[in-house]
Amino acid sequence: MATATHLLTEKEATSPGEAVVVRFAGDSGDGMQLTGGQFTLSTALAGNDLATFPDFPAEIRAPQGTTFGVSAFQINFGSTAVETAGDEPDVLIAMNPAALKVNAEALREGGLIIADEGEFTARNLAKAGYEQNPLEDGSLGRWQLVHFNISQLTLDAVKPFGLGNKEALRCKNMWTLGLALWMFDRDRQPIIDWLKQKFAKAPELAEANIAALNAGHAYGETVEMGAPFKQHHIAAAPAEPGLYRTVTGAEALALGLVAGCQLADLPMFFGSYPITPASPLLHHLARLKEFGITTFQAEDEIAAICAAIGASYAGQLGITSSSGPGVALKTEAIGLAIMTELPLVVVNSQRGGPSTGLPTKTEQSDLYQAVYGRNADAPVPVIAARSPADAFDCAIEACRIATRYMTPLMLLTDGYIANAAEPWRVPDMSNYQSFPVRYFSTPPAEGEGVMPYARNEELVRPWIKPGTPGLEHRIGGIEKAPGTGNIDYSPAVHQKMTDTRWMKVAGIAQSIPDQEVCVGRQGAKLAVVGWGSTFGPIHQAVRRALAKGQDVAHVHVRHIWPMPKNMGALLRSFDHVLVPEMNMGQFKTVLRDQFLIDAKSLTKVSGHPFRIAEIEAAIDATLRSGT
Amino acid sequence: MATATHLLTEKEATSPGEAVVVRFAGDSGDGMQLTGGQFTLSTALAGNDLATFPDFPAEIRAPQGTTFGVSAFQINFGSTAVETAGDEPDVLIAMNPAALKVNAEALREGGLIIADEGEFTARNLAKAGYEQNPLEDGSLGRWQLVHFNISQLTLDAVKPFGLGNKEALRCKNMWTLGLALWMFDRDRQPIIDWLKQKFAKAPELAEANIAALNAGHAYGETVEMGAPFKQHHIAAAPAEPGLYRTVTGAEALALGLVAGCQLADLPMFFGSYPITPASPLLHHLARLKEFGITTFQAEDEIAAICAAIGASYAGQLGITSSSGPGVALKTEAIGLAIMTELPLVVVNSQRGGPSTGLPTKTEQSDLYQAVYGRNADAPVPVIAARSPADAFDCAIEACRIATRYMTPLMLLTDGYIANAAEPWRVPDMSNYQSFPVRYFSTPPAEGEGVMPYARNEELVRPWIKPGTPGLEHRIGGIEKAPGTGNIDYSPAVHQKMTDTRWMKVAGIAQSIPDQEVCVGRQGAKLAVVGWGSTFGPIHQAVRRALAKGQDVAHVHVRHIWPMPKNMGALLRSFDHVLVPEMNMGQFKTVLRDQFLIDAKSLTKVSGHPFRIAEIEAAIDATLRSGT
Amino acid sequence: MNEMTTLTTAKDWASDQEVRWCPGCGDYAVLKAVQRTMPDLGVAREKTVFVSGIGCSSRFPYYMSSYGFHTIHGRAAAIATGVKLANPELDVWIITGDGDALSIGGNHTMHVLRRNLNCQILLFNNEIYGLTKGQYSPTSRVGTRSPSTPFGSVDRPVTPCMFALGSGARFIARGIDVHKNLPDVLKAAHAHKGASFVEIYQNCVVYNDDVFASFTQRDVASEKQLWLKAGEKMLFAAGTKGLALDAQRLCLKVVAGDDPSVITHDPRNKGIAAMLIEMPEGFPVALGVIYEDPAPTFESAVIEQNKAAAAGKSPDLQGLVSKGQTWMVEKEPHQL
Amino acid sequence: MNEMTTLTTAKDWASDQEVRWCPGCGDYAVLKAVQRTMPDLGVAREKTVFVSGIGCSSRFPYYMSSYGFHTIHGRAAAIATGVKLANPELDVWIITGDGDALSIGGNHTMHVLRRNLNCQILLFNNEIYGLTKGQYSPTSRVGTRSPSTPFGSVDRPVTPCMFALGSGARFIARGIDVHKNLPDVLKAAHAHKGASFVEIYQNCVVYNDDVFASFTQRDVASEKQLWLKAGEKMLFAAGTKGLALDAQRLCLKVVAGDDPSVITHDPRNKGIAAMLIEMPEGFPVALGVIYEDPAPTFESAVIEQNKAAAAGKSPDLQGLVSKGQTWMVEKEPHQL
Ligand SMILES: Cc1ncc(C[n+]2csc(CCOP(=O)(O)OP(=O)(O)O)c2C)c(N)n1
Ligand SMILES: Cc1ncc(C[n+]2csc(CCOP(=O)(O)OP(=O)(O)O)c2C)c(N)n1
Ligand code: SF4
Ligand code: SF4
Ligand SMILES: [Mg+2]
Ligand SMILES: [Mg+2]
Repeated sequence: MATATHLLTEKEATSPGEAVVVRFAGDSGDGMQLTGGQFTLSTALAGNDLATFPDFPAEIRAPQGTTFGVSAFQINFGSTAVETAGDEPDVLIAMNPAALKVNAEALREGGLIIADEGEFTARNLAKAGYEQNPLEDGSLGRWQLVHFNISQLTLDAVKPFGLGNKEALRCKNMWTLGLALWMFDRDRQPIIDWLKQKFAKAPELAEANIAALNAGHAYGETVEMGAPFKQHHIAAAPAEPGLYRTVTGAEALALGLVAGCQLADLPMFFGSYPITPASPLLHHLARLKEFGITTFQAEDEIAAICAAIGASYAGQLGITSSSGPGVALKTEAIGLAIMTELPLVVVNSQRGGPSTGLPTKTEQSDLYQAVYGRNADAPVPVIAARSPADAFDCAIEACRIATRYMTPLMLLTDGYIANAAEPWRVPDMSNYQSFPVRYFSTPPAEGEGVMPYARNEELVRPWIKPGTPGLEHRIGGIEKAPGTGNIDYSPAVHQKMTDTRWMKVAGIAQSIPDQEVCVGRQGAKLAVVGWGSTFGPIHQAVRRALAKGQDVAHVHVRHIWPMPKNMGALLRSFDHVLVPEMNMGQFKTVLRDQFLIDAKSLTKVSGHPFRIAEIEAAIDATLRSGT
Repeated sequence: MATATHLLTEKEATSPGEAVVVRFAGDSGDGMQLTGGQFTLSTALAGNDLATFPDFPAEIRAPQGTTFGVSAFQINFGSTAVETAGDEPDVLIAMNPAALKVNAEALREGGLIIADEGEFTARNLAKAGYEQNPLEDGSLGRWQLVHFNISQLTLDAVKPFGLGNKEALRCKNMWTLGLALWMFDRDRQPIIDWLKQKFAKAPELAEANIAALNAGHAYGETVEMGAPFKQHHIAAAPAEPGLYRTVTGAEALALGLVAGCQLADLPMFFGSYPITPASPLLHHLARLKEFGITTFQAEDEIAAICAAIGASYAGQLGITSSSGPGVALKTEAIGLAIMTELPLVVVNSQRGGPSTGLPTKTEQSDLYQAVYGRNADAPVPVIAARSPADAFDCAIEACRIATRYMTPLMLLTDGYIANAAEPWRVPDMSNYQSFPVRYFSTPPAEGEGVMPYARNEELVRPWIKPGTPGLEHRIGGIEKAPGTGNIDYSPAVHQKMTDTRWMKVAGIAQSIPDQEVCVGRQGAKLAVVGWGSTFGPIHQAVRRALAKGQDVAHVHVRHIWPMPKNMGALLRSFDHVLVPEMNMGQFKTVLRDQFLIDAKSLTKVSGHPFRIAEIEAAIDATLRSGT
Repeated sequence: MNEMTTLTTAKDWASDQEVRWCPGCGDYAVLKAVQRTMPDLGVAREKTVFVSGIGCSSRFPYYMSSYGFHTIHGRAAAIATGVKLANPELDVWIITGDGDALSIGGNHTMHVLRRNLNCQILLFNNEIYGLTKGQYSPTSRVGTRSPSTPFGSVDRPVTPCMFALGSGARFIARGIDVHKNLPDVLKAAHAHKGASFVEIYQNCVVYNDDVFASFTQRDVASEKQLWLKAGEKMLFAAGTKGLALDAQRLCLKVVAGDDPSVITHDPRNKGIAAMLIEMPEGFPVALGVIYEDPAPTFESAVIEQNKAAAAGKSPDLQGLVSKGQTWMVEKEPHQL
Repeated sequence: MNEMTTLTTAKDWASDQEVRWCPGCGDYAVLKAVQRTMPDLGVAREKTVFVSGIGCSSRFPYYMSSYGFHTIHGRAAAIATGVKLANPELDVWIITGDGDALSIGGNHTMHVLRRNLNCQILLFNNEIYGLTKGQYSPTSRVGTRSPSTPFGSVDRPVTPCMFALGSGARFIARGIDVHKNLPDVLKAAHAHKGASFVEIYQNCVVYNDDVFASFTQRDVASEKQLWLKAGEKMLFAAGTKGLALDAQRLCLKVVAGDDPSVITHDPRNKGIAAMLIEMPEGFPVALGVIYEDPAPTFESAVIEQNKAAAAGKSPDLQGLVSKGQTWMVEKEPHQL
């Protein structure tokens, strides 16, 4: 089960269950994300483990029929733990020629293609760049192919409801979903319930969509198709007992931040400026005002972080969120939060870059920015979520560190995590330890001054809220004297304050758990060390390697800065260290600098997650060369 | 001679000549920087080598008599090569109690204090925090002390010119300068000429100042003082024959950028927003319009870099300049320049941080920002100047790389270099190889498209100026296809473009010289590896170590990214590598990551340059522990 | 400015790139209007540069066959400033949205206007962030429900033309994406030497459909649109209504079209422009050129000063590096 | 807002920090005026926060004994927005300069004004960058010689109050550092609920001495200063002159003080405010409260919405994480 807390043992890893990868692909107007989302829900309800990968175009609504307008949704589900959305689809459902064109190559050899032949018109074929109809010219010989006129079948199914042609055709995705539900032996009722609720105000639309869904399902059941087209039943995956739901990373992050603030007993101030793929976090939080949350859509990223700093100064927990280009704009203000030692959580939902880059594609390339990307000696803690569900715990951890250490903090996630969904065992919140914040409010004794830069044993200064009588004081971005916080440029003071800021952040290592090995043994020949959303493919690849008898371990790092205390010793225990990253080798730099180990990079910068096979191959190559 | 090209041999290093360190200190209204500047000029004209360190308060005009309002100017000059402003002054000229208070501790034991007793009033003593008059209570016993009433002597000297009391007292600094000129046997004429020119519109002020200067000089000559107070003559330092002048780093940088643009045969567009200590570069360039320079004071740092990018797009060489907090604001736009592959020079005059920090103090702490400080995989070349004069050559190199490789580039200098002055052998510009830019202007053949992202053998794309007929095209910050530059998000394209951007910048190593050893031998026991303005103290410390017979070498790196091709082999030839930096160990990270060598940090973050003795001590300690 | 006119057709101005806006988006209409207007301006494609920020509207340059620069969010005005200063021969158009120009880019918008850079600024105002999927923008009306304001926005919007006026703009006009007058507005903007600020009401069919319907819909257009013409009376509703000054309350009032107190449009009157831009409920929307009062352009002033300051001086690099107080070292260096 | 009044003296408002401006700087006078005004406002030190950017003027908070936040260049308005939203009980003052508020910070200035955050914004306009040693600023007049413009600046300045008006400000006033009326202006700003924009002409003795002398010098003050009062006639020059509306040219004109056409100051008239702010040569400078037209404040609207949206819901964390379509896994996991 792809949750943060559940890690597979080696035994489990070696007993593969059954799993299937299905990709729905169509025009951006075809509703593929919706179809995928509902199929995901039905999969979850069937008790399978799963992981998804939505892949949509940058354009809001690209012109119909074009290859750049293709929207796809991939799901991997099975009777055993599933950690990635799957390397190669087993089944591709292509709603038009462009969708086929863009996605066929990814399909595994012998996989099944289901195509809507009604859309394979001359015009659409030309738009997709086909000279002949691939459904007819034998060019898809590597795969199994079934096609029927889904468009027409849908029109027939919804005819009773008197919709216009355009509206009627919009039901195609439900017809397709119905077929998919039949293929995997699923219950239609939850989807029907959902359709009724969604179209509560337009019952004829609800009815039409339900009719299409049922028609697709019936088609599978009644029409006699060739061998490839048969019903599969994937058994439920083993899972800890409990209440489950699906979450996307953006949802889990939102919930985690809410939980973090509740555990800190603080109102949340969330300042943000929309940017793909960070915006959903703002959207989720904007609906949760009953949790003492103020959301503020600022005029830009700078104002967003500045308002959050202002709110932290005034006693709330300031949080700001963006993606790489927006975080770049925030770096000057992060410096202010470092100097004034105010709590602040900066969430970065990474995307492809540089510059505007590839807004809807995923990447892990803002690690340099997070760890090193500021002027001056400006340390901030950095933590990274490795999966949608893990984002929940990381968000809580972010709130804990920011408030306990009075420091800005970077929380890294990425476009893949933000959009992907996975089943999540609903946590029992009473198991979480709270970390309530105490403001400092004791006025100084007669004749003594206010000491906003006094420090506790963890070198943390007090949080004094304006409004507190007798503790009036002034802070700012200029270097300041210990204790009083008065402006002070003298050499010894600057040295001391720089050292203190450094040590305070380094000291966070004292309150974080030791680094664990996810799977494999400490001291193995090879450690595959990852961070963030590479968790799934690394984990699967290492499990396969272990199954092949290779001496490999998987280490996945949540605390990027400072790292756990045992990190150096742990990494030195391995003969080789391989660091797969969706960037040109950024975490590798940190590891080599900190531990002087010969960490080797495996890089991928294509906007797509690693495939398991890519990491397997790198493991093989490393072990071959290293022995 | 502290020029970029002249490096001392070991022999020279072992035969110390005579050198003196003098510090002028007074109220910010006392004109100490002016006094220092003129004394520097006179020192240069006397043929001594020299280095200076102006140290002034952050306030424009701090209240009189306060310690935080003290302004100081230190100069080290001698008959042999001088590389630093000196660890400990031999002579301190203190114009008031606050100046004495702040500066006395730095004086070497047995050094000479000259104080203006006229300013040691009860009020001023109190402001400086003295309970008793230190000129009288014996507390300065560690040093030699002479004091006389400079204020009164000045008033007497300028009486004939009928100035008000306040204006008359303003001549104190010239009286003091006269005395200093006498002490070191200097010609007064150049200063007299300068005063006449400066006060051309107010001849009575010129006359009064000259009278004060002469009076100070005469005072030294006629008054019988105690032993410590005698005339010194420092012989001229050996120097390559040629024409010399003094330059500050800001001046040399301005001249170098002008030269770079001339050598590239390009008009310069300089966009900047004022910030300490970067502003002087804008001020210098604003006066040089005859060199085809447009200076643009933008509304902020973002607009400054954006306008520079726009100008580069339109065919000029865009340059922008700031300090750390301002460069932070530019990072998003640097990403755009990386994506659009336009030439751009970003100058960072580093200052103390984080945040507003210590605007007038020096630091080297923006190296992380320069090398790593951007979102995404965003490589840019980084070079660093090591002295005021070296800034000239670095600026030319910056223009060469930016235009030849069509890339943004970071040029690092710091507050120390920007303000410090040193003698500079005026270069013969005919010795510099030009690198004229050729825009691409050949329209595509019939039926073929424009190829703004075609590449030459160095992977560089053509520079096509808008205005060129037949080559109309569109560029932007989104990922794009090779060749055409059309928007393209596909996985293979993003991987390829990321690799290409990376390799293009890495390839710059092919056109830069191999890393040299400044002094000492390759393969020595210890290499002290520096970059930027630590050059002086490292160089002197290593020379002293060599004189002591220690097996040490000094390596000073101009090309921070990419580094010279031989860098890895060179560094691995040493048993130990010590990296002194005015930060918490930033260049050390780069070296460890790139070469996996156990480089050790020597850090100093106090707003002041290293003292030679600090580095000597670290050399001793490393050699002791390492053997 | 190159004064030679060049002969082109609308088709010459279309690039080979597929247009990627949502079907029915107002941006298509603006694109067509611009492509149709360019031939009338007599400018050459190679001397024309479209500079944009980020947003749906900012995709515009890709669809023009001139030079184009799709920059970063909010910074088009700053980049355009560099382009124009570096080469004043270029005809520079800034394409931007309500988010791009007034949210993140508000400061650069103000400064390009006060400096009076000679360029055309087309602000596509759809009162929404289109590209990022429909969050409210600084021009969205109070109460706008959007993904980031599920309970309705509470902040009071800025009025783009009023902001331009306050920023010192010397040319302020309004148009409507699908209105036939748009080319005339564009021509007037191009004819004006200086920063020409044009707000275009643009319909976002996906996230803010029909937000301007109250004055763009065919049946209310005549009653709700006041097309201003310099030197002509301020009439609307097919001439049956006009604007006059209420001498008592010192503000505008609606009177009958034939009332002699109907005032004449003087585009140089800034006070009246302020009143026209923000007319209250019950008044029509002022369209066309609302304010125009030319002043020297920024780039001409910069270039003039560059020339004057350089006059009589030669770019003598050797002379420059040799400046200041210098001295000769004659003797040989020590033999080392 | 806490409506209880607190008794303090001017001295109570001075901090223990040494004031570090140049001798003779206008900032001293403003500091004194503020310290003298605070007791009259009946506010408590602990509920008062001064938020500033960077610049000479932005050092201000260190000298007040209230809470203070000396932030970064240009961002005071954004930070103050967070402070006020987080705790609307606080009385928030923004201290800024012409560079801080109108150069780097122009965008935040616009947005804090349009949003109408309840705060006082004191913009110290000395038409120069003091702290960085005298470069020209966006309010410097054309031709200003400064280190960055040795041949004189060429860009046309922005008029702060006009910018505020264009940005949607609901309170706009002007004062002079050393003028006795400054406390009254400050009091009016404080009394206004919403963003109160106050431009203070402040003399920088070092880099821009006497730049406002043409209307601040004693001998011309009466002739050149028009102190506006709501409901009173617009008179100046000791009542001998007044302003009237030129019905022909539709703009202001100077008439004799006893001319019946002299108009009465209605601070809610935005069109007239635009005219008053930018009066041409030969007119006096409008001072005091130029424009005031209250509207709901940003923080009150936010808090109201937060409350309304939360009404009837409880912050049930366990309930929240358990939302959506859920399912139970009952069986034991595989024995592994
Ligand atoms: C620095 C940065 N911040 C945020 C974004 C995300 N973003 C892109 S366009 C946009 C707003 C677009 O709105 P508008 O300018 O009105 O253009 P429209 O799409 O409505 O035409 C935003 C927030 C970005 N690309 N870069
Ligand atoms: C990001 C950043 N850019 C630039 C600066 C340098 N800087 C500090 S204050 C200032 C301008 C000050 O002018 P103004 O706001 O008018 O204040 P004054 O000093 O005149 O009161 C500048 C450019 C800075 N501190 N931070
Ligand atoms: S989202 Fe709106 S503005 Fe953007 S292309 Fe679609 S309709 Fe046009
Ligand atoms: S520089 Fe000007 S504004 Fe700054 S403190 Fe001095 S006089 Fe005042
Ligand atoms: Mg918009
Ligand atoms: Mg100022």
